[in-house]
Amino acid sequence: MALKRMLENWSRLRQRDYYENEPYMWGMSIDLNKCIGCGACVTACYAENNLPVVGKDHCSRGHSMHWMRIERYWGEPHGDADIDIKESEYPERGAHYIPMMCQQCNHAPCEPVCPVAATYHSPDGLNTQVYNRCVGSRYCGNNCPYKVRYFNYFSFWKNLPHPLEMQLNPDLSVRDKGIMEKCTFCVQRIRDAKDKANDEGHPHSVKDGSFMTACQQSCPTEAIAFGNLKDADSKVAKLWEEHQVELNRHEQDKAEDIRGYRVLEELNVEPCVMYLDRVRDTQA
Amino acid sequence: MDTHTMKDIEWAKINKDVLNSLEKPRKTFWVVIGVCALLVLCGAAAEAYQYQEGLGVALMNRPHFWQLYISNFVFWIGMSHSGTLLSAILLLTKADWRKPIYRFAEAMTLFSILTAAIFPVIHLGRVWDMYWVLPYPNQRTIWPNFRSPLLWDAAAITTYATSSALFLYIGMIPDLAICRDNAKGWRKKLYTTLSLGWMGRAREWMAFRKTYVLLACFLVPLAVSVHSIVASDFAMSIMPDWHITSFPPYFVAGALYSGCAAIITLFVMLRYIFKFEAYMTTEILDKTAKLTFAIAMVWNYLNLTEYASIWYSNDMFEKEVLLEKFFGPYALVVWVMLFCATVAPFAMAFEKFRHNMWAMFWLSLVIQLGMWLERFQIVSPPLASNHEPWTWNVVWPGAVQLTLTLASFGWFTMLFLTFCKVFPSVSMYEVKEMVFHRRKASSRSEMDDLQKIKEDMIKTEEGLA
Amino acid sequence: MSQNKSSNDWSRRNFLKAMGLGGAGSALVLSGCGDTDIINAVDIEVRKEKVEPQVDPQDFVRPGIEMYYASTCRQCPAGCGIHARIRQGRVLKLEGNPASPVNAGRLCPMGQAGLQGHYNPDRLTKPMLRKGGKLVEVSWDEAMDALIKRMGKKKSSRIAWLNGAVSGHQRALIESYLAAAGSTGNLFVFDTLPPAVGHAVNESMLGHAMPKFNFERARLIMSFGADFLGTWMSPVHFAREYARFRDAPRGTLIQIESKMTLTGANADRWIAVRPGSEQMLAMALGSIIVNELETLPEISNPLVQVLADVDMTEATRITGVDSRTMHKLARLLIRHSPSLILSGASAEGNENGYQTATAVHVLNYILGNVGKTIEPRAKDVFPQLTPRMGGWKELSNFTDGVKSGRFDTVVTYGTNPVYQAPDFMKMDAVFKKTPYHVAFAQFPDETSLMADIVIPVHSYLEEWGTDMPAYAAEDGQLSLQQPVMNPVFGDAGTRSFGEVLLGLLKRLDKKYKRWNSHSDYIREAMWNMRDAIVNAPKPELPGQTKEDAYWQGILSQGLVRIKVAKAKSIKVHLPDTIKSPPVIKEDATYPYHMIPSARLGLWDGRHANLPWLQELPDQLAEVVWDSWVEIHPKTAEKLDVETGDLVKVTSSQGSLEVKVLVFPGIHPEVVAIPMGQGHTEYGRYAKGRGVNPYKILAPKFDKETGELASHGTRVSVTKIADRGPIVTLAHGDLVLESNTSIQAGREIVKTVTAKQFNRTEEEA
Amino acid sequence: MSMSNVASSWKRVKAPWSFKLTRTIFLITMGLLIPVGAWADDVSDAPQPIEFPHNRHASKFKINCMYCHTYARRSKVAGIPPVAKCIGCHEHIPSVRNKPRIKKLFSYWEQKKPIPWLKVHDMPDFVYFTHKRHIQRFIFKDGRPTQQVCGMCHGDVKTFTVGKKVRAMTMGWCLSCHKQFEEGSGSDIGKPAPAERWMIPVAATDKPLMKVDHPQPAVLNPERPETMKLSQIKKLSERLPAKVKEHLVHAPHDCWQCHI
Repeated sequence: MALKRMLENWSRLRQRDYYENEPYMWGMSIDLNKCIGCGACVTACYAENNLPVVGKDHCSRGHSMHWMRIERYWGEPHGDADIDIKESEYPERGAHYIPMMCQQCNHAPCEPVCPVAATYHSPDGLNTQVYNRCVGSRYCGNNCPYKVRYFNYFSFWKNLPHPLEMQLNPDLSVRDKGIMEKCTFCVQRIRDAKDKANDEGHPHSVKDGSFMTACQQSCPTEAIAFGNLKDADSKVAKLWEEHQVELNRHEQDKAEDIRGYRVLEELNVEPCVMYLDRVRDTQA
Repeated sequence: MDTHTMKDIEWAKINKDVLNSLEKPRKTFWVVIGVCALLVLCGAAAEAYQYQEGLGVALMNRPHFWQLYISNFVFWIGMSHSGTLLSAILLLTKADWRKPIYRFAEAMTLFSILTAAIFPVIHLGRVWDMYWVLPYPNQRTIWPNFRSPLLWDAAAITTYATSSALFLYIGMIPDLAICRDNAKGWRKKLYTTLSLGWMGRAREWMAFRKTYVLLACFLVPLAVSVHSIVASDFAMSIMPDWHITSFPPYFVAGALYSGCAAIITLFVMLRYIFKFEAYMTTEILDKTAKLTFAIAMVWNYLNLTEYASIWYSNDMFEKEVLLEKFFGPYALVVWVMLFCATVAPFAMAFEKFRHNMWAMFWLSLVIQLGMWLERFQIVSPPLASNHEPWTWNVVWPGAVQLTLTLASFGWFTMLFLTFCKVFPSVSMYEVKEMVFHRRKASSRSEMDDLQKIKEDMIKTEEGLA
Repeated sequence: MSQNKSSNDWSRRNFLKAMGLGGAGSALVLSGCGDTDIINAVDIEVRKEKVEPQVDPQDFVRPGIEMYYASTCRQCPAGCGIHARIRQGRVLKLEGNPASPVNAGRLCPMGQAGLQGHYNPDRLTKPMLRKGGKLVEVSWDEAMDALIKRMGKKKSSRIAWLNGAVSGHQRALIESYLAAAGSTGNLFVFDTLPPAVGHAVNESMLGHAMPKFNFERARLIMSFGADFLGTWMSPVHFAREYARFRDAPRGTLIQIESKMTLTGANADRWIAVRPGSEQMLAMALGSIIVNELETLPEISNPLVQVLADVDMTEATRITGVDSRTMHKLARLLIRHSPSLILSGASAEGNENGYQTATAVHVLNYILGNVGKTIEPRAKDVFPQLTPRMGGWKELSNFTDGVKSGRFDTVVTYGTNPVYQAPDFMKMDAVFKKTPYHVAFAQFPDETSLMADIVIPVHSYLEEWGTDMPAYAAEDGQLSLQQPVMNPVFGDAGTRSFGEVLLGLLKRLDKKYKRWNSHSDYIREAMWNMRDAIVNAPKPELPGQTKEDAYWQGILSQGLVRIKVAKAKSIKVHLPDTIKSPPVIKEDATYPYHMIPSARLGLWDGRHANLPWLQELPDQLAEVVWDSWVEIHPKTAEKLDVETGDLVKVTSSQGSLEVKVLVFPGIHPEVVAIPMGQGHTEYGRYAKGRGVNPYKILAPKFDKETGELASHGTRVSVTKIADRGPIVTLAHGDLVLESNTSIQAGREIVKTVTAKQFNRTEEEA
Repeated sequence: MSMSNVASSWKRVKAPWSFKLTRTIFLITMGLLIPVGAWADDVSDAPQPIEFPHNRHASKFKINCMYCHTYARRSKVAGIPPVAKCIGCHEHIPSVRNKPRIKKLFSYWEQKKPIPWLKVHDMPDFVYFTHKRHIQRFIFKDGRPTQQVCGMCHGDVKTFTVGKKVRAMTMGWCLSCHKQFEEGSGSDIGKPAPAERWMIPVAATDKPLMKVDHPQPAVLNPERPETMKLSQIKKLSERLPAKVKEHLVHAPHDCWQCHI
């Protein structure tokens, strides 16, 4: 314990936080007790971010472009039967759903490896992808532990028949072949929110809840919370606090039944997305 | 094995043989060239198609963002190390048996780099923006990302290419002079330009020697660093089974290993094509084989170290990949690789085998196959079973990738053979040195023999008396 | 056009309104008329763009600044409120309307994908007439003449109108048309998914087809196949209810069905039961409870007797649920009071569906849930606007009518029986038989393409209207539907259904001449309702008439609440007995039950032409763009098939060839084929893709209501020597089989028990 | 051997190819430095439907840029004025009514057709540029004269007839300005690392594009419809004569536009 602390402090000491004084650090919290895996977020993301529909063949080759996906697992991590239902021939405690999108890591493994710096960390904690700078070396895709980076293997927009292209969102570009892309936390919405804040005369504090990401806005069970982690009274910051997840720790020490956790945290990539454990009633 | 072969070759004969190899190619030569050219054309077509449609036609996907292009890149870079090894390292260690064979080994180095350099380019999603990787002042006022191993690659490859080209060229100057003096027509012009007016005077020789050795000294660490950097493409990532500390030495060893194998292949081929039996003797083959065997052992050791370190580290992700490698869908690749690169080389432990040209020829091919597979199984399986189980899947390279792979072999062979027809593939002046030294050495031993006979005679006479 | 006209004369006030609203920082919500000319030629290829400023824009239209219009989603009968995001005259995104009690600002995948229905490349843009046996595109004038000739004059009950689930003024208009055309009562409503049987039972036992279910109050929900998170009436609303239900103290959800639905996937306990034996299980639970419960509400003896007589061993045999589990469930029900017991598609889709639903409500009654978690409805103030959801019964009535030759003109709108109905109903024959078939259609679907005249109509984003939700979250809610942009294909392309129908009405009944446009009709209708509406908007701006203020106000809300009297408590009419459940006997030729499983996404197949929904993976199988048959591992072993193998699924009515998906969440005696695919028409994205399980359903009907027993079909499964890939977004068979069964040791999804959850939540 | 031989042998040594090579490399590098692409989409010389005389409006009559490009201060785009706006004035100027250009203008108006202008400044899709922020900052916060501020990017428009592209609007050019004006502005760009890590300091501290005076007191408050009080609107609209009221329906709806 003490040793771990020491090592951590040491690593803290060694790395300097460029954005210490930035007003924003966008973060998310997803409650798996609420998430029902309906996929509203997925479709909302398609609609908001000009994601191409690639069709059956491309899906079968693994070229699909959904920035947000819902993973469905059938069992507990460690392979034992789902909580205390033994040797059943059915998944009697239902499925395990988890929405998986870019985790906007603060130690993003994708950033240092990009030869042209097309992906870098923005001052408000976003792991940005500059489409037009990307040359498509795909190193970032390899290095992403969540495999949430999506590469345009073809010019998918070309098979967008009229008038479907009229739906495209003018706030984003339409990506051509050879470019890596991924979830941006709806950066265009963030930008507009900042713009409004600027008009209202408080450029450095976007009010919590003054905007939502597309997935958050569509989620029927309100399982997704999004906001500024640096603003202590934002909903998401409170949730992180309450569930005892600290951003810059790679191993949270807390009681087992505190629900907050981050996927693959042990890789020390410092994701900005916190998940809350799925819950099942074992009495039933 | 006696060291007295090749002692009584006429110097004139050396010139004649070698220069002959530059003249009137045989039919086989044209056939080979033709086939290679065809392959290259196919490759060009495939690349054009991929350029037009997008990388998807290569059937890579998520999570298989990298595949054959990268493993080919590593393979060819590895290939290039042998030349440097033979010429530079053996030069510094004063092993004279390198002399008849180092020239084509160096040529091999150069051309395999040129081949390797193609792959990072065609593997880019937006080839047309390739130059953004280079740090040059531009209107965007931004640099590339110097933290990225890919950038180091770019630097390393260019450096290595230039310096080994230089090394090859400088080493050739005296021979070019010889060619110059015996050539006519366009060859005359070419050799004249290239030989930089070499007169073979003492001052020139002194300068030449200095430069050559200096370059050698520079080249050895460079070669090591280059492949370490290539290794860091993988070692610097966080992918399970890529993120391995022992990768740099492992890659270097692998490089030398496959390189030596390649040398043996070309050794036998040239010997056959150009009738170099007199120079490329079994003795030299034997030495090369021994060297190869030694390196093979080093490589195997590092390979096992890698497995062991993963196993005992007991890291969930890496262990997963390791098991997938041995028992998963890629098992066949891995086991074949292990047979070709680990088991097969033990044949070289037997002298009879080492001395059989054709046996060695085939063995070298087997080893190279093994090392090629090794590169493939470094790149693909970790991607197939990565951190995120949801994305696991197995993808085999598509037609486009395979075509381009074959094309790369065609491209290499084409360049190499052309070189052999334009430049002396055996270093004349160094062979002469060698012959000279050996003659001196052997004549000394003849004296000793006479002494013996004398003593015997005396003994017998005493016996008679 | 009229809409422009109606907007221009109050455009100035719009601008003032815009400013007022903008000041309040709320979304700028206004009528979408007039100002929505498409400005920039949207061309993502050409770099050199033209900029064509509007000639004479509304004052509040500003390039580069978005606006939001409130309207109502018509992707399913749930009727969620939506906000449409408009930029430069194009609708770009649909969001939920926070003011709507149905979805409170949330929207499901189908709602999101409404855009692709609106911008669909396969939309009908030219009216078509059948000439010489085949449909040919004709001019609007020609089409309208033909239509008027056919529908423009009185006919005594010779016109039959087949419609999808319909409500609000659209329903009113249709019915008044039929009345005017002297064919009162000839409106047949056909829709596959609304639970007709359930409605019937609710009607008879609780006095209302759709009482209010209070999830929040329930401590335990036991659902007999009611997929309320997926396809049960109002997905978004119930999902929100579910979310509250799951807050600490966390309610427990038990799902009892033969094929796992989205709801089942989220249940604390999923119990596989043999299809058709749900009634047995319900009654068995009933009998245990009756024995264990101290205080029973008064209940007629025969019913008690029925429950007491249930033979538990028999029950176990039939249902396949062991008695230990049954007792556990019963005890849970008793302990967690108030509970809520629901019945849905898989329970009601059998020959004894009515009885099952009855048994379920009897349980509710015994457990005293009625009045606690099942709440009464207030009386409807405008019965003519309430939603009409039909089912198979009405369809067969319709077909009988056609067969008997009662009708000489048949109108179809918003329904697709030729695709939906099983082969044995011979729908295509029926429609061939109809003397004249008028189809109002947005897409070239199977039914419309059989028509003699096809009238291409606006999408719901171009159309005026009002709408009442299928399941009202609040009594007396009426949502408004308004055009959020000018018609994509212009006035020459599609036309407003309401406009056309009003036109016809004018010829039949002169009192409709008052309205020169459909929007005027709606507007005045709403204006006439003003006194019945809870705090109707009042003028707040200078120079604004009462009427305008009211119209502006309700449009920007997107809905109105109608004043309703307080609901009286529910009076339960218990049946004096329940028919004993049928014995499910083994069938040698057709050993398996087939379930046509609906899913949130393709719904009943009406969304198969929306690419987003085709590419949205099935929530459980994760398959995209395809059909498959789900088979339990044990059964798969028995049949010696694995994922990807092609099998032939044969019923008494025919057979389908479909790929196998080995799937753990299904009863071994059941195979399930998802609905939605297998279109023979319906545009490039749907046509010729997958199979339609409904086609091979056997003619089995619910005894009481005569609804089709969609889950009652028995099939045989035989392997065909062929296989193909099953395409998932996760991609690859690896995912389907090995590494999703467990998470390969990674802690991707962690789980805690409800006890821990409640404790930690209460601490926080 | 003799000197002559040596000399001759050295004479034989000529390597023109090497010089050629160096030259090519040099030229290519130079080529890369010049932002050719930036001018690829230039339509400055392309014929516009109407040859609009900016010089008259902006210079002779001193009409504020934002009178016509009215969205500049509250939207991403500056906005090309709707035909109605041109008419709004021109129907009150009979003197020029018969000039060919005006005729053409009115013909568009009568047949309610939009004027198909060619886009002069067409940023690529991946560029996010908002006029609003720039206008708000420089005109309203720093209180610089409008034409000066617009001129920073669009050149001295009051000397043009139709719009022209006067600057290669390249990234480096944007950055140079952002470095200069960064202090105090809310813009993320030019903030410390990482963006900075890859910037070339030289270019970043390029010499100012224009002289920066100390902020003068703003000419008048930044007025935005969002912040305008309902009561104010009411007063204003009531005070207006009926005729103007009618006219206002189609005319610029911000008082500010006429009271500059």
